[in-house]
Amino acid sequence: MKFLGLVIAFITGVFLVYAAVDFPDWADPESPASTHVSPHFIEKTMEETSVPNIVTAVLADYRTFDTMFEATVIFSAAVVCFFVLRTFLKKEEREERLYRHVLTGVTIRVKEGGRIPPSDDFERIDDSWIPHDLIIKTICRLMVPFIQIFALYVVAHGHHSPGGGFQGGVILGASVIVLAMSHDLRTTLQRMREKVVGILCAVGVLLYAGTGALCLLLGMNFLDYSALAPILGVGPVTARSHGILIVEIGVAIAVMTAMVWIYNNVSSRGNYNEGL
Amino acid sequence: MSTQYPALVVVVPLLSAFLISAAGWANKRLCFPIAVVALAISTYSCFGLLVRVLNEGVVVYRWAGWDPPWGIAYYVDHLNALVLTVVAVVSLINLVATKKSIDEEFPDKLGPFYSLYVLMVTGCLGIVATGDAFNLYVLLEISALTGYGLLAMGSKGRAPLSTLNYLYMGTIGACFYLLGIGYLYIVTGSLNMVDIAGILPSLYQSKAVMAAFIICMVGVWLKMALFPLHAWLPNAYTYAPSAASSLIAPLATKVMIYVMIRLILTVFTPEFAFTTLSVSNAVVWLAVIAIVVGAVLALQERSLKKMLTYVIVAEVGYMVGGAWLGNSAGMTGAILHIVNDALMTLCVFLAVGNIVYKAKGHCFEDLQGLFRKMPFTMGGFVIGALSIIGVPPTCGFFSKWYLISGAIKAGQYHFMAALLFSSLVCVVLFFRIIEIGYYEPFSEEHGHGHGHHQEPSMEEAPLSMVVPLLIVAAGLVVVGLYTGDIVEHIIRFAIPKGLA
Amino acid sequence: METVVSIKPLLAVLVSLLVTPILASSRAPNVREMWTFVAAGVKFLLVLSMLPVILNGTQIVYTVAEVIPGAAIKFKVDSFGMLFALVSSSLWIVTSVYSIGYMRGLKEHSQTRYFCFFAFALSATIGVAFAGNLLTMYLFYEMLSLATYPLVTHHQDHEARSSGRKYLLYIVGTSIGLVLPAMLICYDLAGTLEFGTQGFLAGTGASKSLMAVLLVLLIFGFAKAAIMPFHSWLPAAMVAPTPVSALLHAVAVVKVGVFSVVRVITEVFGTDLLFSLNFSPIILFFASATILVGSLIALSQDNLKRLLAFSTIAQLSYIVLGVGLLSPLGMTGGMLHIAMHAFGKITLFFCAGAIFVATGKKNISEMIGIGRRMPVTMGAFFIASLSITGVPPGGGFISKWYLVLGALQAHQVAVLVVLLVSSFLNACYFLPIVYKAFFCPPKEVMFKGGFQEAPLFCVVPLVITAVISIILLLFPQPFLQLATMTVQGLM
Amino acid sequence: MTDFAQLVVAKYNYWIYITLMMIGLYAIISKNNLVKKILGMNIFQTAIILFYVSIGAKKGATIPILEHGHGPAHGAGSHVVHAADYMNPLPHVLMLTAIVVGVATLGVALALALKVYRHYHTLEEDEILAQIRKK
Repeated sequence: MKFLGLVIAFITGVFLVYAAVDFPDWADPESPASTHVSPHFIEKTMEETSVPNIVTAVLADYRTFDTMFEATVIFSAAVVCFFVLRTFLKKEEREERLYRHVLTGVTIRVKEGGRIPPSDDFERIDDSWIPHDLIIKTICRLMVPFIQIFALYVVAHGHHSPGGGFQGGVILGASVIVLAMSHDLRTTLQRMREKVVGILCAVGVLLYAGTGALCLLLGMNFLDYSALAPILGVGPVTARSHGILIVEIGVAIAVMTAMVWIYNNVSSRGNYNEGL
Repeated sequence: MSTQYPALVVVVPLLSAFLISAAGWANKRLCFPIAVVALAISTYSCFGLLVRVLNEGVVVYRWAGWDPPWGIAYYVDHLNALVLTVVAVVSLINLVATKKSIDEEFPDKLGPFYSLYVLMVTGCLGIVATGDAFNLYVLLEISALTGYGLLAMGSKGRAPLSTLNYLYMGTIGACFYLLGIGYLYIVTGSLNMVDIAGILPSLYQSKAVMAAFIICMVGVWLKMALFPLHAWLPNAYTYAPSAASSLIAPLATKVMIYVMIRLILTVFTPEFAFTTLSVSNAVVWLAVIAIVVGAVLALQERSLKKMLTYVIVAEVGYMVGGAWLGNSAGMTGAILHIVNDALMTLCVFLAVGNIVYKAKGHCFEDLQGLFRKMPFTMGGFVIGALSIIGVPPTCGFFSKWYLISGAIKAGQYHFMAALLFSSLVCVVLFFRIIEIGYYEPFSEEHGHGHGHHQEPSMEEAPLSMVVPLLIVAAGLVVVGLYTGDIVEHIIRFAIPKGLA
Repeated sequence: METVVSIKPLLAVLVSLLVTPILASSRAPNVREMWTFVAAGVKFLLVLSMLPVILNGTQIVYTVAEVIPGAAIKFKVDSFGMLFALVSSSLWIVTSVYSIGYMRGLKEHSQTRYFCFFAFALSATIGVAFAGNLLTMYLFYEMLSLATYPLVTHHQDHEARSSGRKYLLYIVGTSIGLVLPAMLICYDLAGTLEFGTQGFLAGTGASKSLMAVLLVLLIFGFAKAAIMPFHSWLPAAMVAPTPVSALLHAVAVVKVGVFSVVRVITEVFGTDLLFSLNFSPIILFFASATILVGSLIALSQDNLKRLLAFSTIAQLSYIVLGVGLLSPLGMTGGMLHIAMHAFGKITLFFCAGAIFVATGKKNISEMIGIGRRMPVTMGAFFIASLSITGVPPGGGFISKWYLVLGALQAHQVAVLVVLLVSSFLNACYFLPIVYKAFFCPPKEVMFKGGFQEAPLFCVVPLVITAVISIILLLFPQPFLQLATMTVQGLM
Repeated sequence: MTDFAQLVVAKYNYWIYITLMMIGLYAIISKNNLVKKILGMNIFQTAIILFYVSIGAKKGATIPILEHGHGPAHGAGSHVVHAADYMNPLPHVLMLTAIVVGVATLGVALALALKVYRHYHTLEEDEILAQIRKK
């Protein structure tokens, strides 16, 4: 197999090198890629969409149809992870469980059919439980709000600087994952329930596709944001800019929740215990 | 509304996927109706679109209102419209037919299942409809990712493993396609298929274009499981849940064949593919080998489902070979076979689904006496089998007819021989199954003189599974009888005039 | 030639299909069998209603679907197709009666399935008879192969399984492996598959060697004609219940094969083309060899049904031989032999079945003296074997007479010899059976008990067919007229 | 010789991506460990992303964000924009999509690998195959 791999990789490489000779040089301003379609984007974006960040404009307006499916890809990845990994333990109540008394650090074992301790002072733990490091815990908790504010900035400022829904969404998701890693999965799940994650993920993409459908219902083509002009009370060009913002928000929600969802399932192998 | 048909075809299932996923958390019983309604609307739109294309010719839909090549546009012509309709119909029928088995297999994951199902269909529909090379890649990945999810939920252990292998291969295939598109982009500066086709003729001698073509083709062959790149397919389909395999087996490979034909016909033009590059003969030989190997490997299998997956490998050879014969009869055969093979694969896989549902297995031993127990299911299976063998008036015969007559016209007699060989092997394959199902496990003292023995009672699958199967089976014959119309009014227009 | 468009041929094909669901759903045997009769009767009447039109020299055509340009699914009723349809649809009625007697007499299992596929097989047979082009003929030919599989393997035991395999291997294997490519090459050459009295291959300008290959592929490809070496499915298929053997393997299936071969000779190639290419000897050689070898093997058989099977193989080649002579009288004789042999052979099979039902005997050596117990059956057997041998008062005399005349007309002395030798052989294997049955003292105890025939349902049909065999000698119309009309059209 | 050297230097981006891609392809085919294969797959994808992004480069151009676009005062079209001044935005857009696809694939692949591990308690392919054969 090793030899076969070498041969295939080598043949592919030689073939690609052979073809690459015909390519334009690196960063050649006269290359077809730089002269055929892209100049239109660079020169017309501002007047057609009033978004200075051309990448955002192309991403969320000219090629917004692609981007909608991009968001869908991440959504489907999250759903697949959930679908493949998640195990619903119906018999959980009948299994042995461990509880830890937070104040004293005493751990008790509840045997099959036993009752859960009534007090709030007990927290559920796994048998592989390791005490959390206080410093990491505290610092992470402190960082989370800042991370999230930055993420919102990235989402909102995507029109003018590098950023947008995907980037902002990933940062938002990271904030939650940081929490999950520094504490444990159960803590995060208490703040952001599985159901909420699942529904928000769908809602995020739905916001995107729904905007498109709204344009369609308003009589224009799917995702043609200029149809939103009468609703938003602005001109068609500005409406495009606003439309981009709406879908970016949708993307941000979807990406954040998808990241969290994937993390939840993969880190706990689908049984939603402590996680990593 | 009719101007929005191209949008509705894709968008309605897409939206419904999110709704289903959200609804799955609230009330699981909502998922199925939403999916059915969405796919029904999509199917209706496909038919509407087909009618429009028949009346008006190519339908262009500009997404977000931008003109191509800057925005993304759909160019729906006869070829797209036909395949779209087939994809939509197949997925709708399969959805209805497999409800019971889905309910049984994933009682607590209905939401994600239907969501993925509908997304998979959306991906396939999008691939077929789109006129943008990069958009095709994204949709390819959607249908692939959701497909992995659906396939992985079959038998424990084997299913995830073989799906993971499929994932490696599928990702490489998609990446190759992406790379090929990158090559095209670097020499043309465009991603729009029609635009690229307009620029390419002056570049036919470029090595980059040749490389782009070959890389795209290799990618697509990987995804359609053309021999020798087929290794992922049999296991992935065999160990999958029935509902998933009966959706993916008819659609995934066929959609990729559509992509190949689209690349040849629209993006690179047949002239380039068949004349400038002199690889047609080699590809036809490859197809011949694929057919023979698929057939022979199918003979070795002792599991019905796995046997059928090797038949798919052989069928891929049919279509690839037909398309690469380089004449209009072969191309007609390949396109017609996309339609027919999708339907007949659906038919046999639905039958297998019913058998698995009742007999709890798909090995040969599980099939004994099935004609008595499940006469309607087996009836449907037999019709599907006859179509795969190529017995008139089922549709499989007519596509084979065009393929063979294309082979004769092109002088590629080895392709004709391979087709006949695989037909004969299919006779053996399917009659072996039929024989096992026909003869009862108890064989002594049977026959005359014992007329009043207790006949085992019928244990047919539920009506909601049998009726769709029979509809598909009847559809095989109906499509067969309407072959003339399909070729005359649709496929003829899908083939460029230049093709002899 | 004048043509009329009418849906009747399609109806005639479909009428037995239409009762199939009723057969399948019905659990009451009487209702089921009533439907069989209704279907058989309606089918016969439909065929009969087209007879006057055909006798007027008109053709009936009906196109179902234009599936491939130049090769539609199309029905064409001409005199030759009519001849065959008339034979098979009329014999279905008789066989239905016989089936009831036989199947009930033996308390067979799965009778519903049996009647269902029987109807299905008849549909396909009529479809072949009325096929307007090679594609349609192929379609119904395949349909017949598949419909008869459950009938052949009715007993569902090991013997049935291996015979069924052999049956399918030969029949489906040849049709896909030989006929299909030949048909496609024809289509590629001519651009059409329409039957025409001149043959659609005439004027395509294909080389002689290609034509020879096509001829061989098509003649052997329709392996139901059982031309050697593609004959051994036929004895194997005798494991089927006797009514199946009777109708399907003496009338429908094998005659469909021969019919197809005749169509190939007359309307795919055309007599003129074959004559100019001088291909007649090829056909004559294979046919003669089959006749002689088949008859010789029949001589050595002890199992009555197997004997009849080999006799059938030989007799089928008479038809091919007659048409292969390419002389008007020979062709008339060959076509007429379809009808004459059908009535004779079905009687023989009925007799074999009746003997089996009444006594459980299958072998000739066990039938010594059986004439005392079953005189009616054996009487019919005698008449039918005379007909097959070609001796009056059997109707087979006429067709053999024409064949002999045709051989003389074509100056084929060798063929004449073959015909005479084989007639002698026919007599050799049939007459001893009759002689021993009536004139030798019975060895078996059960034959001494006096007159005891099979059930009435079994005996009446065989008497009817035997009587018809005699009547056909005196009044060979309309078969003779149809055959001569066909030949006139071709020449 | 100098021509050749020039060729090599002028198209260096392609050589890098091809090398990366060969590494990825080799890993995917040859590695025995399922997760290593996933890594190979990712390297493969990254190579292609690199290739695309390098297409977008343009000598003497800046990032594709219009300099004069900030603030509503300038409004649309107040400055003439020259295509030569900005890099090609399209490959970036495309690769944003491809990256997301890559991440999604990675997530699914890991989920599947986990599931395989849960069943076979190993990720070495030959050991898994041995287990399957044993049954």
